[in-house]
Amino acid sequence: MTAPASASPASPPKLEIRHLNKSFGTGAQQIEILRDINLDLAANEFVSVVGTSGCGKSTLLSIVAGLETFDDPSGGRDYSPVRIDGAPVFDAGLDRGVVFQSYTLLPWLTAQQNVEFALQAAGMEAAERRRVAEEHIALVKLERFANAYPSELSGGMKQRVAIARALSYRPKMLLMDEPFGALDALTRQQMQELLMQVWEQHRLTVLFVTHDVEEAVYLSDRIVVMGIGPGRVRETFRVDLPRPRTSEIVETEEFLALQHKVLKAIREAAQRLPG
Amino acid sequence: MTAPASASPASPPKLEIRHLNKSFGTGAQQIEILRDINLDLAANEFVSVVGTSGCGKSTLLSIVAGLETFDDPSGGRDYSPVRIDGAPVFDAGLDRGVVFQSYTLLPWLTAQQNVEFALQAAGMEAAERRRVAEEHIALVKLERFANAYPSELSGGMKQRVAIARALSYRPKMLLMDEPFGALDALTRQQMQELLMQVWEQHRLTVLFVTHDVEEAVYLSDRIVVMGIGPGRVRETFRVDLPRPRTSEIVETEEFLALQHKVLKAIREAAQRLPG
Amino acid sequence: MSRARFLGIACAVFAAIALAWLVAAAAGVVRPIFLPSPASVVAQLAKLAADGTLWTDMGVSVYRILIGFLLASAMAIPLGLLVGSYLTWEAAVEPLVDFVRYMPVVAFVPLSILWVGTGDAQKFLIIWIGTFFQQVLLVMDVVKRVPPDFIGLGRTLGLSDRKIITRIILPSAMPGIWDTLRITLGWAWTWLVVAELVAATSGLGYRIVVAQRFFQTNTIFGYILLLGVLGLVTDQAMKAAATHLFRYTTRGR
Amino acid sequence: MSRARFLGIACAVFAAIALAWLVAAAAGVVRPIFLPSPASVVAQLAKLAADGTLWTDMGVSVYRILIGFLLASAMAIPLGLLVGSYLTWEAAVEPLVDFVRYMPVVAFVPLSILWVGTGDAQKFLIIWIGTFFQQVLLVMDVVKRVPPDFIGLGRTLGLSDRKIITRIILPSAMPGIWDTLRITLGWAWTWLVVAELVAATSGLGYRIVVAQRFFQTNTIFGYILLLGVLGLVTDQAMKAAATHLFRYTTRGR
Amino acid sequence: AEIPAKPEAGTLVVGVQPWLGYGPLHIAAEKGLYKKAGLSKVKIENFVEQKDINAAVASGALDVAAVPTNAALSMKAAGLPIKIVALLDVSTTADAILSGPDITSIKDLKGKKVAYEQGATSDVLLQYALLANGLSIKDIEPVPMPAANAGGALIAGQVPVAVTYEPYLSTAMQQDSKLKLLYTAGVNPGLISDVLVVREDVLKKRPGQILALIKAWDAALKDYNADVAGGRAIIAKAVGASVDELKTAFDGVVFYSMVQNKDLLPGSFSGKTLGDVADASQKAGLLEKPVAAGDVVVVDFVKAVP
Ligand SMILES: Nc1ncnc2c1ncn2[C@@H]1O[C@H](COP(=O)(O)OP(=O)(O)OP(=O)(O)O)[C@@H](O)[C@H]1O
Ligand SMILES: Nc1ncnc2c1ncn2[C@@H]1O[C@H](COP(=O)(O)OP(=O)(O)OP(=O)(O)O)[C@@H](O)[C@H]1O
Ligand SMILES: [Mg+2]
Ligand SMILES: [Mg+2]
Repeated sequence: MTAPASASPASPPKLEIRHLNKSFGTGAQQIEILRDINLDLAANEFVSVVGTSGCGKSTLLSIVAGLETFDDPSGGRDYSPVRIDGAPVFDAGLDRGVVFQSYTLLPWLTAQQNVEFALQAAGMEAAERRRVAEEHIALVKLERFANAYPSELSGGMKQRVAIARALSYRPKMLLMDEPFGALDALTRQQMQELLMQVWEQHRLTVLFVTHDVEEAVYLSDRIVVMGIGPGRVRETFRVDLPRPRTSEIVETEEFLALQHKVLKAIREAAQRLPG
Repeated sequence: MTAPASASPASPPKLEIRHLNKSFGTGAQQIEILRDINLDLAANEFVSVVGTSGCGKSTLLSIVAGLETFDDPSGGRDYSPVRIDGAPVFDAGLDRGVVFQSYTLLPWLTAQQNVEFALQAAGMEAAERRRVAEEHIALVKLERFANAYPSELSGGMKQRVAIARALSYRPKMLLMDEPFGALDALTRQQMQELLMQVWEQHRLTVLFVTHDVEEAVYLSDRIVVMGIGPGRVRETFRVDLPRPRTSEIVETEEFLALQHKVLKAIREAAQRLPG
Repeated sequence: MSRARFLGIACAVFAAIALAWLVAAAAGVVRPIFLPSPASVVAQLAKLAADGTLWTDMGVSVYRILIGFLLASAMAIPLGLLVGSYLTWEAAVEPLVDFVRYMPVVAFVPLSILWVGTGDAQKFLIIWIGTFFQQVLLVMDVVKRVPPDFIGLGRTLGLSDRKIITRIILPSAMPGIWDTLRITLGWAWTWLVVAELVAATSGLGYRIVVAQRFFQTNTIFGYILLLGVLGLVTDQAMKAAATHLFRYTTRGR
Repeated sequence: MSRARFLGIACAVFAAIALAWLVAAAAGVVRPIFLPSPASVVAQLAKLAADGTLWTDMGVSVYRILIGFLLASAMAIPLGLLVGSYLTWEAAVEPLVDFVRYMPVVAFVPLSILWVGTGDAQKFLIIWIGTFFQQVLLVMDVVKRVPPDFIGLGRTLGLSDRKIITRIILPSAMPGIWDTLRITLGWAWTWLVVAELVAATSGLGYRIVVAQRFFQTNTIFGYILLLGVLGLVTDQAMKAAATHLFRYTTRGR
Repeated sequence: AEIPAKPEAGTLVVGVQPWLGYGPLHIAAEKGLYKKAGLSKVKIENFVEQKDINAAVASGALDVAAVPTNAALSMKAAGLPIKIVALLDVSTTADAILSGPDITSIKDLKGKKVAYEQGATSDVLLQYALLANGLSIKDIEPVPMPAANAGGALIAGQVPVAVTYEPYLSTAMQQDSKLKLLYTAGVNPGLISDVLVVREDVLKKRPGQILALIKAWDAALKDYNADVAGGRAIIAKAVGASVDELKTAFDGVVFYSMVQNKDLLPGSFSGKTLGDVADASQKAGLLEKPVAAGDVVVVDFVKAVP
């Protein structure tokens, strides 16, 4: 019933995850969080990860981002279970844009400056930086709040600034952890469209964590269902809906069928006994 | 096209909000956030507030919770635009349980202890406390993590602990700010059912902020749509779907029609010119 | 609470203490040599101000504090940043700093003379010894409180370690570092007095020591109060500066 | 970085300094009266340890520090909590504390004799003056950093102000308060030496001062190093205790 | 060696404590007598504690220092390369044991708390007084503290006896008329005395400056004797007090001229006083081994003064 997790696409994979394990703590207190995760993303592929709360989605994303360590039983110094364009990943870098589950804005910078900060890191010149930042602040509909500090923004607004920032410097790969979690339906739809647009135009590769199955089906080329205890890839669904997708697609027979299948898979994965 | 915001129910209102205004900052920097909010909740009523990101939902909830100040043009010392059971509200209290948008768990207490903390505040005895806390931790499916510290929990797990805490001491009124925002579909549904159950059994009054219109329709007796610039009540919808509601109801004609109406109202409220 | 009410309470407390002093001195419960009357203290300060002693003393002391303190801060902040950011630096520096900071400053006075003579340099050195090591530790503690998420953000933006320190850790730690400076500035004044025990001919600390010798309690009290006022003013100024500089923190809910 | 590596680096640094000392003393670049040889320092310490002086001095000083410091802490923590939590308290206390903390501790020595005599109480008082006021400010700063959300939670649970302070603010501020205690304990040792200038006949500070008068440089060095080691040990012990006590903070990502 | 009559160029740095006995050094500065003696620049550095003077002499920050005789011996014994070149003053009633009315003799000190500064002149005086009366330091309860605080502790009633020196003696007695001088340094003039010590390398390289310095001292002393009131005013200002505060204090100090030095320094000072001081110091534990007068006193300079 399970499609192979690492369904190899035609082109060489952008991202390869091989036999990734992860546990927290040491000794008796050690808890296994991720077990033998295998996953490939082709260039320009959009893959969503879904699964019950606490199954290790955020942890997986952090490891791919290079922000969290992985278990390394081989002990080799230059071994990494994560490879991008064939090169092992040991640290974070500009090639992967990240939107965290808890939107990390620098509190001493305004919304606009937070975006510019990333652009500066990417080596953009001051004038250009300003222009691009303004453009992206406008894309997430925060023109009026460009000069507000994070503490003056609502939850959803902060999240949008984080999205603007991650998109602004055009990393080849985007890692997003429930990026639209705090957004109302309307704004969420606008942001989804924005993401689609940027993804198509700039041929990004996206690894997307969400708890909204409709969103996953709507956006993705492929959906990975993770199970719990410890976190494992349980099932993978290919989404063969035509692109570009419009909001009408959500009500098609095909869409709803897939959505139900995924939901069912999540439910089953969550109910398996741990171990 | 707008039903009166303060549609007076038969019984005397549990919560009354009258001419509530709120702005941040002073002088030239002052920004008006909420203008003339009027809203009544009858006892045991379930009211959802929806609206575009940044329209002031969290601010409204904080004011009702007694955690945020309101503008007071009259200057009277014992005037408050918010009344509960007829008594003006100036401070927070045990009568209103709150689940914040950003789940506030005390980091030095384990999940179980976080729940017990609230029960102790409510004056429950040690043995009883332990039992009730365990019961609620189980209700949110975190038995295995009862002794984990917040820093060891995933985003969704923290949110569930916060929900368990708010339900555990049975406040007469629940104020919830996107409580299910970080939950996957499955867990979310379980939590919704749990909330419904507690609400019905204990005749709670609930003021519920969400960005998920489906959720709002599914749970509420009434839905309040807020508009932006400044935040105002734009429209109110009565949800006349029969109770108890099951997950099948989501696909009924009636349900979908109302969902669309609310979505449209949000969209319209968001697009009105500021001022 | 309004600014006015705050000021009102603070002033009332000071006024109450002044009143208690006035009454105690008038009632003669304590010998004037141990508790001079407010009038005699004010008179003595006025006299010293009139003949210029006060201003010279103040000028000299402020100069010494400023140089000693700025030197210490200019060295402690970068070092504290490094020690707080890299475990290797922490291993190399932190135990050493802990070791040295427990050594009594007073015991360093003869050594300081040996190293740098009896001029102003010696005063700077004593103030430096008294503040630098404590500052390093305090800055380190502040740096360690920088949320790991901020550093993670810097890493995902491919910032070099250096840039992460200057562009993320430093600004994030800045409000805390500012507090550290404010607090250590207070001690610098105490070390000044210790420093001015040696080969000084002016300065607030020097004057207090000389006055102690001759039981000129009104001078002692006057100068001690003056130090208190100077401290209070700098402290409140630094606080005001902080609310201005770190606006973004105060606007939060 | 592993614990072993950390220790290794730290030890290497200390060893390098000891080596530099050994070489400098052997080469005779500095007169032995200012830089005695390690051997003579060790010999002197051994002698003082053998005849019991060292242990008496250490016992007396530790006792004085302990009482003075505990008194100061026991008063500063509650006061700091109040001052950090209530604006009224802040208005009443904070400016006054700012005012007093700039007054040089050294100048209080004669007054302390007048107030409490020449016994151990006077030493406690000097240590208290030197640490209490700084502690109040530091604790206040820590308390002000308690996230407002935590306090909001307490309020929604209908906790009384007192309970909010004891059950939310205190535990939340505890790691910071612990740091404050660790840091101020270092200064207490410096004030000990100042306190033991007066009417002491034993104690580490007393011995250093006497040795300074009598040119016993090896005793001075020995005792200063001893103070450093004592400090280092307490510091590391308090740090280790912190990681144990505040486990929950370190487990975070 | 020949001492040049014309001083060498360069600054001469002199360390002092705020002691009246060094008054002529301040008068010389105020009246320009150093210039007259041919010293282009003399810098007087104030210290509060003897230990700091020691450090400054050793480090070369000071060329010359005015110090108590016992301190000079301690410096020498500790290996500081210094010599005594002149006797500056002797304290008669300016160092004393001070007590309240219920103590009438040194014998009464038995078992009493005594406040005094260890390692300072007070220590020497106390030891000497106890020994002379068949007691030892073990018979009293020492309360060590800086001389500046000792008088205060006595007035405040914290101790019944204090050993200290001027100006603390006068100030204390002004505050409490019941206090009296129980025992003074006058019983053995010279026991508490002050000398001018010079670093050996300075003696070798700049002997002319030292000669000029003691000439200036002599000139200042003449000036003082001609105008005592004016002289005292200068001294009082230099030590940070008013003349009133020091009125009685001046009576307890005797300044020595170079004429007296020619006689005393090679004579009774080297012969007896130094030995007494060394003895008392050694008993007080201030001195580990005796210092021979020949090792520390240099008489050539006072002899060279015309
Ligand atoms: N401390 C503050 N200072 C200034 N403006 C503020 C402050 N806090 C909130 N605001 C503003 O108030 C408005 C409403 O914020 P609020 O958090 O209530 O929105 P919300 O409806 O909850 O949004 P979301 O759905 O994104 O959570 C926003 O425009 C925000 O910029
Ligand atoms: N520092 C830690 N120490 C111990 N356990 C941890 C730590 N961090 C995370 N965990 C555990 O790892 C598991 C996976 O966490 P993660 O945050 O990856 O889940 P998630 O799939 O993102 O969940 P959610 O959908 O709720 O965000 C959880 O069971 C959590 O308890
Ligand atoms: Mg997550
Ligand atoms: Mg909100």
